[in-house]
Amino acid sequence: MQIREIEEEIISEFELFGDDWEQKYEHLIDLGKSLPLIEPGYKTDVNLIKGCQSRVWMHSDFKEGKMIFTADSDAIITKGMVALLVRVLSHQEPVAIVNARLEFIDQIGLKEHLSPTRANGLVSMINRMKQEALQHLSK
Amino acid sequence: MQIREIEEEIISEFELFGDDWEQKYEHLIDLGKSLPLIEPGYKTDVNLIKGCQSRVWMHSDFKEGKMIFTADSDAIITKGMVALLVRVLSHQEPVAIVNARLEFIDQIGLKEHLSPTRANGLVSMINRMKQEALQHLSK
Amino acid sequence: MEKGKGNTLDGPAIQRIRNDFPIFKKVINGQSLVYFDNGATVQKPLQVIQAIENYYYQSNANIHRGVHTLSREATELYETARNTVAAHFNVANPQQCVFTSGTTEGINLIAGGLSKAILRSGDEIILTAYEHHSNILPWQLHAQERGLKLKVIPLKSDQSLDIAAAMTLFTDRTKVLAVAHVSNTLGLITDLQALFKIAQQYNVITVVDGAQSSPHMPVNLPELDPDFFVCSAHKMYGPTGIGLLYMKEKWLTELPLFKTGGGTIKTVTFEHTEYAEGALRFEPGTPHISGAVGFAAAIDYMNSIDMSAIYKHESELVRYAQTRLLELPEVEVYGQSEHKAGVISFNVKGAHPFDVGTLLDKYGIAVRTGHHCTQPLMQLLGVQGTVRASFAIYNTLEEVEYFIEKLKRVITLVS
Amino acid sequence: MEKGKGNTLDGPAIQRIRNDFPIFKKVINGQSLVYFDNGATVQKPLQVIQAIENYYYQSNANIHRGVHTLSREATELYETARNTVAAHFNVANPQQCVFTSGTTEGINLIAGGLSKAILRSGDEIILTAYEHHSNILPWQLHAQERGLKLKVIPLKSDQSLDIAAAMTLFTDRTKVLAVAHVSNTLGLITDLQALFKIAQQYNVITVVDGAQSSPHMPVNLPELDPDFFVCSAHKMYGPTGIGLLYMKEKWLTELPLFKTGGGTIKTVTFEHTEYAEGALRFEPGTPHISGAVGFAAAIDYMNSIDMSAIYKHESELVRYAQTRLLELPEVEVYGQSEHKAGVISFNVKGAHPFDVGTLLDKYGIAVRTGHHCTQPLMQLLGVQGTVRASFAIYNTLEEVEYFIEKLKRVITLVS
Ligand SMILES: Cc1ncc(COP(=O)(O)O)c(C=O)c1O
Ligand SMILES: Cc1ncc(COP(=O)(O)O)c(C=O)c1O
Repeated sequence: MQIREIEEEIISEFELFGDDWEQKYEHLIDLGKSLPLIEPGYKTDVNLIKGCQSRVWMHSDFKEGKMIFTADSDAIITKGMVALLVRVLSHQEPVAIVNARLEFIDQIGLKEHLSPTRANGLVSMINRMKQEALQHLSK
Repeated sequence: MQIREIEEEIISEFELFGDDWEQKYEHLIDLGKSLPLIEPGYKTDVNLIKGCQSRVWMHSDFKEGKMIFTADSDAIITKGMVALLVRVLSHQEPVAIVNARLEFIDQIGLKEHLSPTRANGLVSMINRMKQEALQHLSK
Repeated sequence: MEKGKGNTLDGPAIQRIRNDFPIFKKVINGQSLVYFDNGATVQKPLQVIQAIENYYYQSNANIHRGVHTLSREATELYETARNTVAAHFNVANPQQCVFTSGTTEGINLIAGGLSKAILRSGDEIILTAYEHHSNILPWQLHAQERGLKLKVIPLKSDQSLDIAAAMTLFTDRTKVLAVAHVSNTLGLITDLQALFKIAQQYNVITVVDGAQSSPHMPVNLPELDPDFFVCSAHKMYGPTGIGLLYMKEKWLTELPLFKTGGGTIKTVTFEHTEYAEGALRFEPGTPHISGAVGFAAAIDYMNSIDMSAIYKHESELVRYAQTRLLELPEVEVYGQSEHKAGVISFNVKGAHPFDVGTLLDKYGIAVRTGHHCTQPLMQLLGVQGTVRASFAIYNTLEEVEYFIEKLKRVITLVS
Repeated sequence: MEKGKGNTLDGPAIQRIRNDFPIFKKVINGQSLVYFDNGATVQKPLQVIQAIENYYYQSNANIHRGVHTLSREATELYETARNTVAAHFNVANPQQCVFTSGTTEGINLIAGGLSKAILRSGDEIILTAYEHHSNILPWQLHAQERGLKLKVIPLKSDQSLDIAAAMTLFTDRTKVLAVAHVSNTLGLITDLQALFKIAQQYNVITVVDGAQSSPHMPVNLPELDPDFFVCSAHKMYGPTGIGLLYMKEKWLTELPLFKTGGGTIKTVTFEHTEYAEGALRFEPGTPHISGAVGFAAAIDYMNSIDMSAIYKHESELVRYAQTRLLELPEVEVYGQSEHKAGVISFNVKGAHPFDVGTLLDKYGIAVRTGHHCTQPLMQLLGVQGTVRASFAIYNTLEEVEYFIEKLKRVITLVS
């Protein structure tokens, strides 16, 4: 699936909850819980993206023209967000990743987690994902 | 004359000008100009009372149970104020000087010159006059 | 589970107080604001905001040396503010009260000044294990440069300060004891009397970080008798960018200058400067005049309620919150002493504080999460961070009740 | 005697501006206020006062690391303010803009930082003869400690900077050139281009004290290209207690820390601290958040008028005032160049500036008198002090007219 398609899918998923943020967060937390575990060997300092509070680990592979991301976080809400980002950006081509605007985050009402002043390291994570994709762009 | 009497005299003098501050200041400046000069030998660093802006020199003698003050300033308005203080406090007994409340300054509408934050050194001058009187109190 | 309303302010009194704080009209995520992040900064009453406003409307000018009316007014407001602060802490000579930009700045001025002339290589500085970074880093910076040694008073298993262990730390090389009056993370009140008794024997300079005591309890400086005491107005219902550095009279002349500039002098040539006396010596540059005015208004505001009443009210909130938190088996509370001021720190077992804080925010409850600028304490507790609820005079038992109820919901969500 | 209205703002424009400043409703000694003490601090427009108010009404919280809504809002306001300041000075990376408590603080951070690691005994620092104490004393303090040498660029007979003489001062030991962009006493604009050209040849670190340029004229930092630039919000229609320290990108990592504390770090143990990157590294403690918000509002306000228009208007006021003052044989004007920004300094021959200032105040005219924190310059001019009239965007030719008229009266009174 294309990035935009996955985004649409997620948007419909979250639309079910309407304005009920509790349900939305329950779902986000469930997504976090079901995020496939990153291989312990990848939970290294190099792969650590430090937010002021929650930490994110992120590892990427490049296979058959596509980026494969695995990731983890020590906070469950952050992990839910991480799960969404991995779902959208993993198994995509570098060019698509670099150009992704990720507007779905706004549309499902979780924009606040991406404010640059946020203490959770998610913005740095997205930047890192894009940077790593960028490295494979020229290849 | 007693301190209070001289104060009353000054108050009547200034009452003539009513609310006309220009006349009041003209008079103050005239008083400054007519202040008998301090002996040049007394214009020493020890006798210098430093305000942030204008400077005051003050010398005291103790004769026949009374304090004799002479003083000067480099600013003419300050000098006028100095002239008033010398007129009120010179040739008075130490105890009277120490107890003087100098309310006439308020009553002639020049209180602003005595605010502790004033840059002209007058408050320090009064304190110095009182201190020097205090030294002769016990004698 | 007793609410102990006896010690909290009664409903109408609290309501009157809350009406003074315009921010409580604010709605957060559809909920009215429950502000429990007072340890970070407190909200400001109208009385303070209006004092600042009035200053700019009526009297704004640069102070000192000005002969015009506005400058005189501004100077008088500024120096009156100094008097208000001095009187509040029972300090007889207002010159001992230097305005700074805050607690952190005050500690930098002390550490920087002392390290210039008084501290020598090999000298020791004693801190506690729960110090705020602002009372660690300035000492560490100078320690590295001058070869000073930092020593740390450990905590007992209940996270209170181990006074007995402190005794053994002091030596003849100990020069400074720098301690938080109240721990910003645990809320524990430091037994300064006990520590100062030892300090005195070793002739040690005492520095009190009063950032968390000054908002919550009466502080009588001559009685406490430290060499230095610092605090921040923004934690005391006052504006940002202003604080107090109190020093014993002798330090007014003996503390070397760490910073300098316009306004601090008697005479200047390019070769030599003769400095002014008193507080001005330590206040280079144009001061934060509107800040000083707001600080004084904040102090007047606190005194209009009374510091003892504030202490009682907030202690009761802490006590009640602690009792209720301890009923929850999923919750761990840190520093469970009764001797606490305004702050309570906890974690939901197995949950990241960030998650708890994020979800509480959704219910309109503002708590602080993370290391609270006390990373060494976090390392000691073996946690990444905690959730901290800290109270102010406008908080109520009902808010605590609501917080506990929502915390239970959060526990279900994250488990 | 031509009024040259062409360059000043027209009447209605000025009136609109004056309406923004509530303090002009004030009556001083029965007269409406003529405020010519703008070099010391300027008055604040409603837009700035309200921005501060709104911050306290709506968004007050401590910034950074906070997960709750208010803290996020406050952080965003604070960082947006940084962006606004950066954009105003045409700085691409806002991290290069560090908030300080003012110009003096900024110079202390630079001088203190450089003297820690970069300046060595025997190194030279070049200043001008008209520096403000705040750009002398911090260098002097460290010069004494580290064995640095201060050298002074002299003035020509017309009190403008002697660039030719400056050339001869630079040597291989010269490490820093620290100069006022505009002299606060004389109003003269320093020829930075000429100075920087020499400085570059000797690889000298350049520090610009922009306290008096930033309020009066457009300043494009990348174009000017100093290593450091400092200014104060309170002179730029902003609040007290906040200022800017701009530094070239490399200094963000290379300038040693002079102060430290909470908020500046990545990790802390008692033994070692890993510092954060960017501006935060230099902003220990809770920042003056409301101050930053007010500073940004002030910058927006100035830009709504336009810096070039401000410069033109004020230059015309200076030109007109100077022309009129020179008509009075009793008056001596200092620094009679045309290349001036916002400030004019003079004396009534034979009269003490204190007397002149005191009497002008009686007519509702606020001027500054004294040494203006430039005692070395006073020694050079051979005077105790001067009377300084300094202008802002709300001043008018009519006010200058009124001032000249009353000055004539004052001359009669004191003669
Ligand atoms: C040229 C100059 N430098 C430095 C300063 C000091 O600024 P502040 O008092 O805001 O720190 C001033 C203002 O007084 C100034 O005019
Ligand atoms: C105990 C303690 N010390 C120091 C500080 C630093 O205060 P400020 O940030 O106002 O400088 C704080 C507040 O954050 C604190 O709680």
